[in-house]
Amino acid sequence: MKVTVKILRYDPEKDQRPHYQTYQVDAEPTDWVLDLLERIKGDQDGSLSFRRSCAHGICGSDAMRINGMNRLACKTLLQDLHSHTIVVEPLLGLPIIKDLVVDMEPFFDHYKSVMPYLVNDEQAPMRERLQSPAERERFDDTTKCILCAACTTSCPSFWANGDYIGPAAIVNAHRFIFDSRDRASSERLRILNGQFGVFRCHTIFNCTQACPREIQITKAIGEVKKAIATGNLD
Amino acid sequence: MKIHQFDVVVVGAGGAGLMAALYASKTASTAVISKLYPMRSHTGTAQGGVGAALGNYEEDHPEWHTFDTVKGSDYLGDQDAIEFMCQEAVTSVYELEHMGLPFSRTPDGRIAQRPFGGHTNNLTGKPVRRSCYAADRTGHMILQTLYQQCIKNKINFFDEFQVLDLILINGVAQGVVAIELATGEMHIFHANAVIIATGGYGRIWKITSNAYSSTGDGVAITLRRGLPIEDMEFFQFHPTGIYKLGILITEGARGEGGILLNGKGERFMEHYAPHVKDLASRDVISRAMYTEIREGRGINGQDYLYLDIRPETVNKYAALDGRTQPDGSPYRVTGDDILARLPDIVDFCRTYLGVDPVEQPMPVQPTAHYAMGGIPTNLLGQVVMDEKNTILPGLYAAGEVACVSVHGANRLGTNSLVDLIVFGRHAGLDAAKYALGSQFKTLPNDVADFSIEQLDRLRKNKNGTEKISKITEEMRTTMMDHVGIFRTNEGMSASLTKIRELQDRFLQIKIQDGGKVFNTELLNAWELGNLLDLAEVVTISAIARTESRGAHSREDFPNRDDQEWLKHSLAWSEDGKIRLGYKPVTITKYQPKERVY
Amino acid sequence: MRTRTVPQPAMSFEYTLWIFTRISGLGMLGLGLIGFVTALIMNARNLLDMNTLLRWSFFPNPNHVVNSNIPDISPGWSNAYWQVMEMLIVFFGISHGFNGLRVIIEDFIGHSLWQTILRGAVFLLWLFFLIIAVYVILAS
Amino acid sequence: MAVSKNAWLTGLRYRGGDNMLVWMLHRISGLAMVLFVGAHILSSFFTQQLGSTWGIALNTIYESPYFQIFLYFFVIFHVINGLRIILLDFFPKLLEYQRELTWLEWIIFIPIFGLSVFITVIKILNGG
Repeated sequence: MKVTVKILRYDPEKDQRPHYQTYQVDAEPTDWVLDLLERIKGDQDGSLSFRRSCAHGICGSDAMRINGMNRLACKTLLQDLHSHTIVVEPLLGLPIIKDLVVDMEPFFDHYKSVMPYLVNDEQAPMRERLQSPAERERFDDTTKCILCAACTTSCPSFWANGDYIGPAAIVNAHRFIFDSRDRASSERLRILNGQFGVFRCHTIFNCTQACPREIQITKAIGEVKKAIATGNLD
Repeated sequence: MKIHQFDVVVVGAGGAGLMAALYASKTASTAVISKLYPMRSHTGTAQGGVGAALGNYEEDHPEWHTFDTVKGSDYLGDQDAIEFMCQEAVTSVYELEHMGLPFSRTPDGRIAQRPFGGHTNNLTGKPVRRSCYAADRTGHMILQTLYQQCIKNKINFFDEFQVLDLILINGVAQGVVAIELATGEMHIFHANAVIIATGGYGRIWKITSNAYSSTGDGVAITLRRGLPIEDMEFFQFHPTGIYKLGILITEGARGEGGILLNGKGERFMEHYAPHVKDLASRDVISRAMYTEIREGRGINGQDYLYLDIRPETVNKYAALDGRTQPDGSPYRVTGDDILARLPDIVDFCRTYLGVDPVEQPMPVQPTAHYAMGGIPTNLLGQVVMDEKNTILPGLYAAGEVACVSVHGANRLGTNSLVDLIVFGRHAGLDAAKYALGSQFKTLPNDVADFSIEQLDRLRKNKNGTEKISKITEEMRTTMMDHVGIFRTNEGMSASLTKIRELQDRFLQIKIQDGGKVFNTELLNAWELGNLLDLAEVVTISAIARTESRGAHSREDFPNRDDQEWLKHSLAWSEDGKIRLGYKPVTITKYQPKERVY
Repeated sequence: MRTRTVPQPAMSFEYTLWIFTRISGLGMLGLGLIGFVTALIMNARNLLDMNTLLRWSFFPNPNHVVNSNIPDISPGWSNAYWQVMEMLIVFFGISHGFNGLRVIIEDFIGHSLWQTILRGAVFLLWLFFLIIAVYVILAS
Repeated sequence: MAVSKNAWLTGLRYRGGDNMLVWMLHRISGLAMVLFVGAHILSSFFTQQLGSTWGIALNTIYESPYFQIFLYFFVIFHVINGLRIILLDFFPKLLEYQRELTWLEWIIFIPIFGLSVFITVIKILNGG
């Protein structure tokens, strides 16, 4: 079948503003959007730029806006879009470098600001630290994050104000706050309690809807809010 | 052009690179240069687990792990290195756990382990639970944990910088030249020690589990700088890739009791590996699958088979095998157990196949997966440059890009992660020690010229007629057809001719994108050049080796020939020609025997 | 699994107002309900229609229902109880509303001088409305 | 080098879920109520203290049934949605069922608002 792909292009060396460019591509219903982009780049327009690496939804390179919603291009099948016209645009809320490539630095800066690493200065045992399966299960959902930025760039609070720490950073803080081996939970809660922390979340759920790993992001944020309110980490 | 100075630079931010950076940064100033953001590296796709003889469920010893690895390597692995790796694996896994890696847990709170292909109890010959896992996303967790620790240690990251060349001054490594993707600007990283950890080159083959970015840049760079590469003819094909897509279904699926079935619904692995059946090592299973398909026993006569992890199938065969739980009760699983232990696999199948593996079998075929060969190194990750293992000062390699060689002719499942944590760590430690004890040399003014020239040659081809996508496609097809699981002299020679033709056509490539900012087309072209160079070396090394061993299996020479071929091959690129050489295999405890599973 | 707790972080400005929003929202509903019940006890069933009763519950100020076409109710009802009720509701309502306004504004501005200025402006407006509302209540 | 992001109107360029609509309505209704109540307080003040006539005029608008239909919508919606948010804050486990809760919210909202509109319309038909 023939598919029309409309891509928001922007070349900083030539263009004043981003503009749409349309391509016709042959495709199968089981093709992914990434296949179409590769085909366009290979056969029609080599200057099209986008990030991709693993091509099966694990590395998080190719988050972009497909038909208005944030998704991974390599995890979006044409048949699931139910449309012969596909609009592909870069993520919102981050500066565009070129075409579908956005500047990820602000995103990673927020990520780094929540101490996303295990803090435990106690003498470690010779073997592993013990952790029951239930304690492990407590933060399982948020360990799945691949830092693709689909959630943060779907968040109206983040669009409005880039200072907001964003869902992805909170998810990664959550992963450690609720880890029974960690000792810096209260420090992280203090960071997230700030003006641009969790309370800028207005439970809009765009993040949960956008997450390609199906993490219950808003739930994680809710749990962090509750932990701030009660100090209870269960 | 910008010049940076660090004690140690690490090229590549996958598991090995981050591990090396983490340990190097404990004493030396360290920079990590990577063409991707660290979280995008291919380590993240590793699924099943990291092998270490912790013995959390049952008796297990590093010596058993050593023997299994030696046997898995078809006796081509260097046994001193293997022994070292298997001993170190245990402490390294504990260290990862202390860094915060969220392993799955046993009921009493220890790291959970599962059986994996080729890992056995040496006394009984039965599969042993040795693979330490975090659901089916162990690689993802390792990558995350290491990246988190690197952030904690405030390591300097240069993300989205493509390294184009290695700086060697009077036979000593002195840094790398890289291009910044976002601006197109050249950067020189001046360093006393360089650790290459750029990963593999599975993109040479058509059906591959490898990422678009696995283009063997590190190997190609050192090859161009006159260094040898080792054992390039050995490339692992993983038995269970999703049909046509090549996306990996972890061996853990079989570890949890999954069964391979042919078109007649038979469990064909019984005929090929009567003892461990579906948990034989990967080369054995891939060959068996290929044989089944070729003899017309594919599903509906087509070129794929079924991997079945439906609870009823698993329980049926587990009962036939007499498999038990750790507490001695019969092994049984439910649909929910499958979902809990293999969540990502279930997700992949639902997304890409529209198949729910709890209810339907998954169509699979072998997929190009892992490079056993690469840059030759010793136990400490130091790169060696000839048959006598002479060290090149200041240059290190670790991970898939390196060939220690612990994997020999065939890698065991879980050992890639073991490789990168053990040798990544030692490369980092030793590189820092070396760098702090040596002086920076003055860089000549023309260090970046070779890199600039490579890119300019691609860019200036305004009247070119060839397309990157076309050449890539032809290369991948010919390599899959002729230098895949089964190889013949005839097929490989045809492939070599084809690759050389493609190399010529590559010079006529046309780059449409004339810009500097994020010019992915230019860099894709450069990567294709690497792949073509490596494809040539792989084919030449494979033609030369007239025996079948591990992943290299020749129909015209179906037997292993220890008299003639118990040796590592080395390949140099000299004036555009490939020269081969050989070096002996280190054998300590285990004399080569016939390999039966 | 044993319960893990951490010391709560100090009440931040953002958290205080977040929790206040919830309390005041629930508070207004609760006060309305109490007002509704007390009004019924005070024989509102015979004095007011449903519409007016609801309006009275949420704004128990004689002024508030004065030009409805219902009998004048101020004589028996204009007492301290209703004035306190009314002041609480007005306090919650105005604070809840102006805090909402602050949140919406601050969703759009980062750390800057504008933030201080707008925050100050919202604060002054809040104070102004609170004062005149209280004045109206007490003066009626 | 890079283009700056355009924060305004981004909401219109993203296809959010059901909950994004609900969130927008919550904001709009909240803002509207700040406006009504503020104006109402002002007009009460002016009417009471200065006997100003425009205050009475404003009150007349408020009491007109047509206006009240809008008011009911905003008030009832804001209250029910606010209760949903508070519920979710107290019990984060419910956040997994946010879609169902949003449907439930509409299921509760529609009859209450419908009844209010019905009563108001009857009132208009009876000559208000």
